[in-house]
Amino acid sequence: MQKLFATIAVIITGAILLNAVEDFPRFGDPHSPPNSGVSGGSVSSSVHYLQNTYLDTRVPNVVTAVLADYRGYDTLFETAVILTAGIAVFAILRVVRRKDEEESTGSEEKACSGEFSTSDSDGEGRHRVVVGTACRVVVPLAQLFGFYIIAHGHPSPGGGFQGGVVLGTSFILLALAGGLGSALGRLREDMYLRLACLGVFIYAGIGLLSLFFRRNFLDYGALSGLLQTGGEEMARSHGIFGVELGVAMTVTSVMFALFANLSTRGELKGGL
Amino acid sequence: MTFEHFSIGVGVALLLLMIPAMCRIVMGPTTMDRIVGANMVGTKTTVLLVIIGVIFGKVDMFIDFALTYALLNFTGAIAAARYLRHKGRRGIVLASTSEESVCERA
Amino acid sequence: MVISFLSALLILAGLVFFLGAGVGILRFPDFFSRMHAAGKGDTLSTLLIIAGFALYQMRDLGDSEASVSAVLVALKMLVIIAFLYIASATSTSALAEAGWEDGNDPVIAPKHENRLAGPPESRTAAADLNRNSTHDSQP
Amino acid sequence: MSEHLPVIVVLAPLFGAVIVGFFGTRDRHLCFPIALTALALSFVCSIGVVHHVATVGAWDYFVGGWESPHGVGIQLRADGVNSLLLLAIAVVALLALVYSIRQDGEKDAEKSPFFYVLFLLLCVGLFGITITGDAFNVYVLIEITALTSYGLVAIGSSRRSRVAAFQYLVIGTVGASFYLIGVGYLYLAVGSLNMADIRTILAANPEIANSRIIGTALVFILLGVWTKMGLFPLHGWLPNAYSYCPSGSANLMAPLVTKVSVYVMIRILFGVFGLGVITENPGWSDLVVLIAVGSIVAGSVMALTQREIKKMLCCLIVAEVGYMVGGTWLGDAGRWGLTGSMYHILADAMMTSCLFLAAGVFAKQFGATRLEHLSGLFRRSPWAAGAFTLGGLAMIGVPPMCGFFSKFYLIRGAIDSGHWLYIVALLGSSLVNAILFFRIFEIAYFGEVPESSESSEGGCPTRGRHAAWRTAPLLVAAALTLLLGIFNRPVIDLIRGTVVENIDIVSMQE
Repeated sequence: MQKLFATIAVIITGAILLNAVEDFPRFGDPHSPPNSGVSGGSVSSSVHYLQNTYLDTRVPNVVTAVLADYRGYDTLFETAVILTAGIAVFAILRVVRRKDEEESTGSEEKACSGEFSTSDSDGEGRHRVVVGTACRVVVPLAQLFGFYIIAHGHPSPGGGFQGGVVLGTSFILLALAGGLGSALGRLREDMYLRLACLGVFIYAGIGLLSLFFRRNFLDYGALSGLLQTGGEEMARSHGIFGVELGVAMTVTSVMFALFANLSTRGELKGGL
Repeated sequence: MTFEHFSIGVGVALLLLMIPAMCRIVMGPTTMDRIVGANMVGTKTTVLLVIIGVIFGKVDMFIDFALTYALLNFTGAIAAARYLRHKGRRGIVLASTSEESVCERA
Repeated sequence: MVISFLSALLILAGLVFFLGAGVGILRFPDFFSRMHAAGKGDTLSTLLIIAGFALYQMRDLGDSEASVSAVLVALKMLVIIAFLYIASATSTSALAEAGWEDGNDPVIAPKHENRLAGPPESRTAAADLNRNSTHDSQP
Repeated sequence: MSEHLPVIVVLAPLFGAVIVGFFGTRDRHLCFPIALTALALSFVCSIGVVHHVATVGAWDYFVGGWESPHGVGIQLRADGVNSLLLLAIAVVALLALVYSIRQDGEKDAEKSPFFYVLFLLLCVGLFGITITGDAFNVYVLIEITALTSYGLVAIGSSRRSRVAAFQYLVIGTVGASFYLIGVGYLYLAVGSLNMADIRTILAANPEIANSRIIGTALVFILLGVWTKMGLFPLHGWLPNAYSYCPSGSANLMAPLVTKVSVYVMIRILFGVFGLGVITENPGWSDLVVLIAVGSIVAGSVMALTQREIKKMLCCLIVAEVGYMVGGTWLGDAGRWGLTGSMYHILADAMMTSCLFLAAGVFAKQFGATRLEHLSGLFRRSPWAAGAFTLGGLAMIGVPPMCGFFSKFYLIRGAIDSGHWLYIVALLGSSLVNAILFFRIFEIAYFGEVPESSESSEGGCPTRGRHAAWRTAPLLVAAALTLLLGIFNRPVIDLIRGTVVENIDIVSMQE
């Protein structure tokens, strides 16, 4: 009965969605409203982006400029959404222990937070050797690659979100190779929670700086007063880079926080 | 025939050759088989990304995608292996797999 | 022209190996042999195809204008190759081990069964249980 | 700094959340002062915004300084309605925050910083949705609001709250994606995301405005927003989510989240699609009014069957949402229905806040969560009882309270447009409210004090420890319910003056 109802609901939704397809602009039509604006006069914002991005921001990649500058207010809140997800999962899943238990777990974490612990208590040594050795090679390169992606948001598709994902993946690999303890030894729990908050703070803080130069929020052009080089356009470019760093911090730490909490049901012990 | 046409042909051939791996994902019989198939498809997607880059003439851009994808694919495979190993040891999958191996042996 | 031809040859060789991997993953009888086909054929074919494209990037190396970015791209492709070389082998190893502990048994010809029963110390209790039950159920 | 007030309203809780997350884990006693400072700053700024709007007029703010006519950047827009709603959000959030000091007692004290982070981020979402002038920005902020709401519901340690949060998550996600689909269709048709820009494009190009893409976009946006606000057939998640979550979260979410969704509906209808949507399609708008009537009836009937105080209040929310949706779609010439809906958003935020705070006080201090627990309770805590009585009377619609005036304007609009069924439902629901609340008053004032009352007090260790912190916001909320009713004239003038007239100007241009 429920399934029947769900099927009917889905079919109706699909029918309403498809109902409008007839009126859609042709695929890739250069004169469609999103591409060139409505025929009635006003120019579409996408035209403005394509024509003026490099003049306004000195950023060759239009997507990065739209994401972090023109619509930076959206991206600020998207970063906040990621922070929210991390905090919410932590608040729901994390098992908080009493004081007397905390002491014992503290010593345990210290014990396994050294080098890649290749031998575990439950006889997984062989597995840890192969994966651990491979990850010893892969993880530093992955982290380097992550920083490269963050830094290359300007000329190529990249930036804070993507680079943050790669960085977060490198920490997850660390946890998979040497046990969660070995990854937590490098990025402690209170550290990643603070880092996630710090990322959003950096983003919003860079935006807030422009308020002190009597400009609107997130107007990176105001930063030219601080940077003293390259005029407003270069200031925008640098502002975008700073913002991407903040995004990357949040994404990295939230990814690792999600993995750590979900894979161990909030215990932060054992895990995958 | 230019190299771009050749690249398109290679891409199509790769897609066609992925079908056996897809079949393995669909048919199973065990979860591990599906993961092996998925891992294979993932590796080939890395190659496909490079090929798409060649076809569009933007290899320098797509090569980053390919590297990222390979990294994520690797992490996914390792995570799946670790996760299912725990499951098997707890005896959740055993009931179905023992029947399968009986069938294959017979 | 020679380089293009060589790279095409490499790519085609990669496709052939991939065909082998595909046939293997479809036709082999048990998990471990399928794993073997996938692990080996897949890795080698990927390496060959990407190496072919990397070689193609170097085709006009004498042209000073394009050569820097071309070499950079080719180097990045080599990085992918190196990465896949490590990663594919590692994930194959991890998956095979997980499959073993998951309770997958290799298909063994009946007369060799006792000899090739695998390293006994690594067998988990669950796998042993599984093995016993299959013995019992056979006519 | 005063020219940045619209954005500081949103930013203050964001910075507060980040700072709480950064320092709160080290020293938990910092959380409450930081959160209080952030919300107080928002409160002051929203007063500034209301003052500006009342004296100068609507206030546009371009984030990033991209003051372009065709929506290159993101625009914030404060006008007569949303500046008042900003103020209401700030007030309700402050009251809920003061109530929630050490809300979990010592049990989950390690997690209390994260409660404050989620609380402040939810405020960010609500403020942001209210003040933004960009259709996609609304979606991003709806996501923040939704995610924090799921977290705040599930943070209650009981199993029921987790299940309720999961239901809420599934349905809320469907609602948000419907809204996103709608915005996508809208962008496909007009090529802009700025609400004011879309409005001018649609007014200038009737062939676009009448196309199927716009119709589908409208349908999906409305479905999404209706899911979010819990209108009758889509209300399933609401009672469980708001009644099983910790009372600290319920005090913030129950009064505000549904009201802000109603505001989004009104803003999208009149700021983007134009009033013509209602007046030109009388068949459809009659159908929507019918749905609203169904929502009123269903909410009232469900409330009658409940014996749990919070669940009963949640069912009443469903009915109240019906009031507002119905009032919006009346399509009367005098626009009184619309004014009534907008006023009712504010009034209902205050009333619901007052009632939920009272329910929280009863639950925390006397362990009374069901009607029969209330027996004789009001004689023991006269202040909380008085506040609850005021809130109940406002809900029924007794004259000096704010609930009366919103119903008065709604009925006036319904008479203008001849929707008699809506009037009947409104009056019937008021009658049901009267039955419900006078039943409670009877039990609580004149019921026998149970014999075991001494032992039950012993069973509630929290009694008296933070009693003053819990009762004070309740009294303030009750006083505001009364004041909003007595001084309704300037509020109504501001709503009518700025927005309804603007709508008339735009619809005359068409």
